Amino acid sequence: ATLNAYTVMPEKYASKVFEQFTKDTGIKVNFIRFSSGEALARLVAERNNPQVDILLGGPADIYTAGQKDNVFAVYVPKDQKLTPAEYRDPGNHWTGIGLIPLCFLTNTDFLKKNSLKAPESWQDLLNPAYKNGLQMADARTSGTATERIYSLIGVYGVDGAFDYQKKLHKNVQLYTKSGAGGAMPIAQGQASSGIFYLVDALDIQQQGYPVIITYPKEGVTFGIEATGMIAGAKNQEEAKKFIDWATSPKLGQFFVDQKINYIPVVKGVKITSPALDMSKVKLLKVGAEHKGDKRKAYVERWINEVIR
Amino acid sequence: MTSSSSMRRDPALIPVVVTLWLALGLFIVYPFIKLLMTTFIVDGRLSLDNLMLVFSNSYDRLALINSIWLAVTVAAMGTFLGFVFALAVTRIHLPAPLRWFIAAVTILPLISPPFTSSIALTLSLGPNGIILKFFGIPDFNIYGFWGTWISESLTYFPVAFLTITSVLACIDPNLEDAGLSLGGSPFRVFRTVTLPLTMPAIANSILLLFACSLADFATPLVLAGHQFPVLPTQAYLQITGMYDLKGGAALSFALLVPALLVFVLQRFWVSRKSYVTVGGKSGAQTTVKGIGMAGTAVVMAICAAVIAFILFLYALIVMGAFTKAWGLDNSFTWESFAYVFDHGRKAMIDTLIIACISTPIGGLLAVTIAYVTQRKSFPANGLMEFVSLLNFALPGTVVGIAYIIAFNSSPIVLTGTMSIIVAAYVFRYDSAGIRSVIASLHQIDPSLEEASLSLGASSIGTFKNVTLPLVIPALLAGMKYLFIHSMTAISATIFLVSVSWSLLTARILECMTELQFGNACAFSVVLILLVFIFNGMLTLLVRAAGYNYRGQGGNL
Amino acid sequence: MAVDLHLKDITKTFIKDGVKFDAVKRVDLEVKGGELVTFLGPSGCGKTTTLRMVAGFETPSSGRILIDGEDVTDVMVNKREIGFVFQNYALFPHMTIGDNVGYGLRMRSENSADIARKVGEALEMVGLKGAERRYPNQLSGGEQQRVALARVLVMRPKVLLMDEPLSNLDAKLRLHMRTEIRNIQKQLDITCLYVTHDQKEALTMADRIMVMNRGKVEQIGSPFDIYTHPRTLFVADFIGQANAIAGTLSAREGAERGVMKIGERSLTVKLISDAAYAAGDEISLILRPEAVTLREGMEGLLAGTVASAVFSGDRMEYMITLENGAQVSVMENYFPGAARYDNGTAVSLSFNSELTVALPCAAG
Amino acid sequence: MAVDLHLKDITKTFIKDGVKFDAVKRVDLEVKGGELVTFLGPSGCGKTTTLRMVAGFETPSSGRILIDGEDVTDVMVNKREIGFVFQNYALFPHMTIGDNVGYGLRMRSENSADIARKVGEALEMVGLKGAERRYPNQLSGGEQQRVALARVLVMRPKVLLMDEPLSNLDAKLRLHMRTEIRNIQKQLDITCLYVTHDQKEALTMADRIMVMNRGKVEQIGSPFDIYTHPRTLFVADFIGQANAIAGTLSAREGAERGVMKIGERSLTVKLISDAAYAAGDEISLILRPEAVTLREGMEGLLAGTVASAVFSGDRMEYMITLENGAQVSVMENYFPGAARYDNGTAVSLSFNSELTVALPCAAG
Ligand SMILES: Nc1ncnc2c1ncn2[C@@H]1O[C@H](COP(=O)(O)OP(=O)(O)OP(=O)(O)O)[C@@H](O)[C@H]1O
Ligand SMILES: Nc1ncnc2c1ncn2[C@@H]1O[C@H](COP(=O)(O)OP(=O)(O)OP(=O)(O)O)[C@@H](O)[C@H]1O
Ligand SMILES: [Mg+2]
Ligand SMILES: [Mg+2]
Repeated sequence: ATLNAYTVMPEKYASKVFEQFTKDTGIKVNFIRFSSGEALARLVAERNNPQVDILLGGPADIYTAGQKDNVFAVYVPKDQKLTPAEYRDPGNHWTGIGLIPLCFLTNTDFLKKNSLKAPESWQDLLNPAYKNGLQMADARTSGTATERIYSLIGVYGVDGAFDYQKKLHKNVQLYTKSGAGGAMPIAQGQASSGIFYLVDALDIQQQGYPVIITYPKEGVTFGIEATGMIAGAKNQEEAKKFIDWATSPKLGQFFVDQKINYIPVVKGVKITSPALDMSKVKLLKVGAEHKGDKRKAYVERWINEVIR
Repeated sequence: MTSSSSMRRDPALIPVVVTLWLALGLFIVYPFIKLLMTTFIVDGRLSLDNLMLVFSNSYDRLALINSIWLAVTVAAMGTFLGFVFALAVTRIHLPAPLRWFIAAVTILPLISPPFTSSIALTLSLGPNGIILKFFGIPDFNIYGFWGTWISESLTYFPVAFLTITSVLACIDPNLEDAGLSLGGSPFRVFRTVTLPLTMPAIANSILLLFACSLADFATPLVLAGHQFPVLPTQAYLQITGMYDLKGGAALSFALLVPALLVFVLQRFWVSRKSYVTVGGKSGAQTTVKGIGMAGTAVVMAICAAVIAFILFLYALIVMGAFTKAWGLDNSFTWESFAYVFDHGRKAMIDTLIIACISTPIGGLLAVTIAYVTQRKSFPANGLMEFVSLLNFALPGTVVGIAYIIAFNSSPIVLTGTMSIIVAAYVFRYDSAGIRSVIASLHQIDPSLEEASLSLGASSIGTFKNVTLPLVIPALLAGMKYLFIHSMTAISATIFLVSVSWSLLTARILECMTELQFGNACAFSVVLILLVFIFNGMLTLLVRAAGYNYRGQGGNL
Repeated sequence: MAVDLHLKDITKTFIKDGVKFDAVKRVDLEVKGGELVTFLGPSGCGKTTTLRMVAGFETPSSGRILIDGEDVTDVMVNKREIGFVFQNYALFPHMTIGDNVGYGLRMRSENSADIARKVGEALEMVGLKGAERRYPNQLSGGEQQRVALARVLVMRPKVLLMDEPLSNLDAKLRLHMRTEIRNIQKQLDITCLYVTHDQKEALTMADRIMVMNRGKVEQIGSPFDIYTHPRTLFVADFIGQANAIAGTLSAREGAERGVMKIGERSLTVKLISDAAYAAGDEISLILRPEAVTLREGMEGLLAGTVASAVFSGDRMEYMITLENGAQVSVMENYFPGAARYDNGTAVSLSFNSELTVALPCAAG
Repeated sequence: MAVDLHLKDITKTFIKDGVKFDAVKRVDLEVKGGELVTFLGPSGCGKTTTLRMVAGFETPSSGRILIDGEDVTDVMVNKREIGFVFQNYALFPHMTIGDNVGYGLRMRSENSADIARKVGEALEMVGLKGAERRYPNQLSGGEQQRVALARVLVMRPKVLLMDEPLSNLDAKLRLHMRTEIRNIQKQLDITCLYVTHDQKEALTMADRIMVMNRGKVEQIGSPFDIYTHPRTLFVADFIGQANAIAGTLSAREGAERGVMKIGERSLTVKLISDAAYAAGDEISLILRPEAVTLREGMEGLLAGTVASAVFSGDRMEYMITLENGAQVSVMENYFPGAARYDNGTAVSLSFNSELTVALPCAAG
């Protein structure tokens, strides 16, 4: 039995996850990795004759967006109750498997040179020292960027969020296509700081570059990594088995064991890594009404008000 | 064969033309129409709302203007550089190894796996860039028009180089001798004889580069920043960021208007004159007299500067491949290559298989389309020429999406197979081959084909024995281009790769997004080596098949 | 075996300087099997174009072409079994001489030993033995032309179309090639159209000559006919030199003979039978310089004085002013001991009036 | 104004079929200002190559080229002020005829009104008035050749190098162009090298003729000299037809005269002064067919019987078998009333032995 999958998780994580799944169930997995937007575009285009059975990873909002085109199937995983309701689709199109908060990633050499402290507030990034030094994701391509907007809305309200971004824009050197795109330039010292998902920031930090991860005291939101089954999947049984497996504590525990930097949402998994310890971080929850439908409007507002 | 009697005279060609139209119809027109329908038919009715919506937005209008401006400037600069390099290898006396070296270096930017070269470029010209530091230039903002322009010109000039070289090499130097004997200085002879005779190649190279740049979204994505939006990037963002396939497709269709315009202009421009320089009465074998001291100096200076820059960029990539963590721990390591050979073997083999299948098919297709449209008078030849260019002028993403929409449901299901990837490559990247063969055909005296016919060869025999060997340099250029792109292109195929086929560039992109710079570089280095090896083999293969003609003039 | 050829009223229209223009105008020609017809005419008169239509490179704007009675107007070139020697050679620059010459044989799938042998023979015939491995641009102009010739002759085609095949060869070689061509052509009974600018070539090789002018046929006939009985002043003048001496027809004597008055003198002249002459018409006597013999004195058919005398190797070229003031050029073989006439000498002109003709003046 | 030209021992070596080969071998030629020298020689003998070296398209493998005493061997083509008419025309395909012809004038930056006028005149001269706007590929072969000619003549260069400039023109036009070229050349005192295959052209146009063979100079001299006193059998035979009648030198009479024995007959013959002859040597008497007069009977210098007699328009061509069995071809002007000799007739041959020469046999 085989399972075909698209994944939005980094290849190195996805391959481990699927390997483990095969070990556990004997089901072989073929998969390809995409960025979230590409994955959805492809799923939509393939709607009439789906080529894969499940999607693993990617922020919950692409699942929401895909519902419009009936891309995802309804399935209630066996252990659904172990996942808090706020981390799964009420319509059962998707289920969350991990959380990733936003954070600031800053080059420590830059900080030393400018005798600055690592930013600890959103306002710190408005410091003229950062002028032409920030790299962060473009709201049109990247889930990271929309998450940034949600965080800011959570902190400053909708109008306040855009006012803030207009100011922030003055310090921005480049909006990158992918969420992690700015991380390497910051590591290399081409840029000074930026706003990233924790996974990406940790990645670069763990490679040993002179960077520091900090959180704004006003708080940040987090993305929900999800998984879901594709409508019309050819391998229904295998797909269901995968969703069951992925939403059970098995995957959560696997994240922890393998140092995969998602914060598991499934109940009964204990987080050991200090980097993922969110106890000192103020996490904000954004109402579902802001995600989904509003997203498009925010992005357009961002285009029209911020980057112009 | 100027008369319209080809069809009556030469029924043997009808199946060829029918096959061509079937192929073009299936792999270009059909997906195109499918996509058009998806885009513009809303609830079963034709609606231009998508397009209107897009163009009511001044940001997108700006993007259209930027796109055209970028395409024009890139076409101009790229063609200029290509021409200068072509001059260096065909019109200046250089020792053979040096000529090979120049030709080899020009291949590099073509190979440039997506993103790696842009990264190298930002490392050198970006904020805190190495070159900027070296020259002490403070505040150069690479993000925007300049960065995109530099990068695209650099990436695409090899296309111009390939096209122009094959034509330049076939210009009979006796004509330049004639110009000199009439008192023209080497430079004026160059300007009034050599340059105008290269016009078919220049026009086609401009067309190619214009379309290339018009459709390219990857470079602007990395380098254009937000001040300089261009349409293909907007379309890409619309599709992948806003999850709005229709809007994105609608934006892309707008790109076809300028492309068509340039196509028509180019045809008109070239059609007015004759450029026949490969005739049946050979002038004496003569040496090229060069382009004068000043001209030579300028050409060599430009070549040296560009080559130095290219080598510098690629040296960064090579260094990246051998360092532990770029910029942090610069110690030497084989780790990245170990990773590449561990995890990338399948990708390498798959990519090679696909490229090796695409290249001959594309070569055959290119030369047949060019021949039929230029030499035979069948109805709708001009249309065929334009249709063959269509996929090239559309952003890869859009072509990819059109392919899934068209080939993922009956009657024709190809998704998940290798054939869809091959088709995407062939019908998209063959344009370079088609255009350069067309340019080359302008040079060949039709009386050579007549002679072959009169000696009893069929049209097909004539094509095979006379036309083909004479356009081999151009065809080889086209096939190299196709091969390289089959190894490196990603935009269209990102939508077509299936679980069973994994591609090298997809792996490079992954490494980039996963911030494994060293691995990405190592992959790139391997890719470059593979391309060089296979390019060399392609050339040898063609030579071994007895195709040795390399023009009457020039050195190449 | 020999095929015959029929050009039925063919016309070819080009656009020249923005206006339509007939490069070939209603040319009608029947060629019998095994016949060799040369096309003669001034540069640009449509010879090549006619030949190209016969070969099938060009489709006639109107008219038909029949080979052995079969309409081939829409038949592909390669189905016509013709051999074509191009005015511009059309050698394949990418092939060696050997491959060029063997091309047609290869297309016929002959076996390679045969091909090599035939190619060798053909090259030997054109004096290029051993040049198989060279490329066209390593040959001199004349050598290239010979390769073009060999390439076609080696094929032994049924119809041979040659467009100035010997123009770049020296006289000796030309003579040799002419004989070779004629031999092969006769031996194999090949029907042949042959364009040349060399009148001597046309006269000595042809069974018939077609003289063209501005796309139209002026006259078709045997060399002797064309030479001695040109039907128009154009033909008379084009084939060799001709003096046209103006006079009036004072009386007709049957269909082919009349009395012509030139100045004070009357002489009997030959007329062309199917042209309209009336007594009193202005007519021109066509007199070839080499058909005239000079004598001292006034006893000949015409008389005058020597206006100039030039020695040109083997002949003397005289210009004679006739009594009525007309200028007549006369050429005499010169050999030591032959009479020479100096300027001012009064001389008489004699010629065989059977071998000249008088044309109506309008025919020019 | 007129410049002189000196080819100093020039040689050009090509690699031909893998071996070195001298296409031009130690050619040494001095051309006086305003002189017209024609190059005559069989196809492939190195005429074009020599011309190309003078033009500067090719660098001699050894030797020097001097224009007006100045060594130009390493001077660029465009600095030599030469005009070159290419054997293959080398018209610019992308330019109209007008632009082709005006090219050189534009390079000289003449003003455009002048250029237009001169181009118009030049085209008119070559009979292509009004063809300015057409492209080379819309012209017939001969028309293209005329454009190539006009393009160079319009420049009035100091040195004119022409490589078979008239080969594709009809006789009438060729004659006309020949005169035009000669006029311009004389009028402007242009130094000119002229390659032709037409012996008549060579003889009538040239001040001097250079006969080449296999890359080497065979003889340089005035047309009369070359014609009447060829120094080698090759030259004798190449310029027109020649009979070489073998015999022995029985005695020398001074530097330039000797007694030759042919069969039973002895006759006084002219010898070339600077060649080594010794009594008893085998020598050949060079006799041109048209230099011989036939008489009935045996009284002439030589005698024989008519082996064949062919009428060819204006002349009779006889083949005579001499008493010693040698074959001699003889041509006589034919005019009505002239004597004709039938096969088998015994005839005697007379000729002016001052106008023939006897060569040592080795000279062939
Ligand atoms: N590039 C070359 N390589 C080798 N041999 C060559 C080359 N060019 C010319 N030759 C040879 O050199 C000789 C002289 O050539 P050239 O063109 O000077 O002859 P030519 O006297 O002009 O003859 P023609 O009257 O036929 O034009 C020829 O035998 C030719 O084959
Ligand atoms: N493609 C064309 N377009 C316009 N006119 C043309 C074209 N081809 C030929 N002509 C004209 O048609 C006429 C006949 O050309 P053709 O080549 O038949 O002449 P030709 O008799 O072979 O002359 P030549 O002896 O000079 O080769 C010429 O006046 C020429 O200019
Ligand atoms: Mg012609
Ligand atoms: Mg020559």
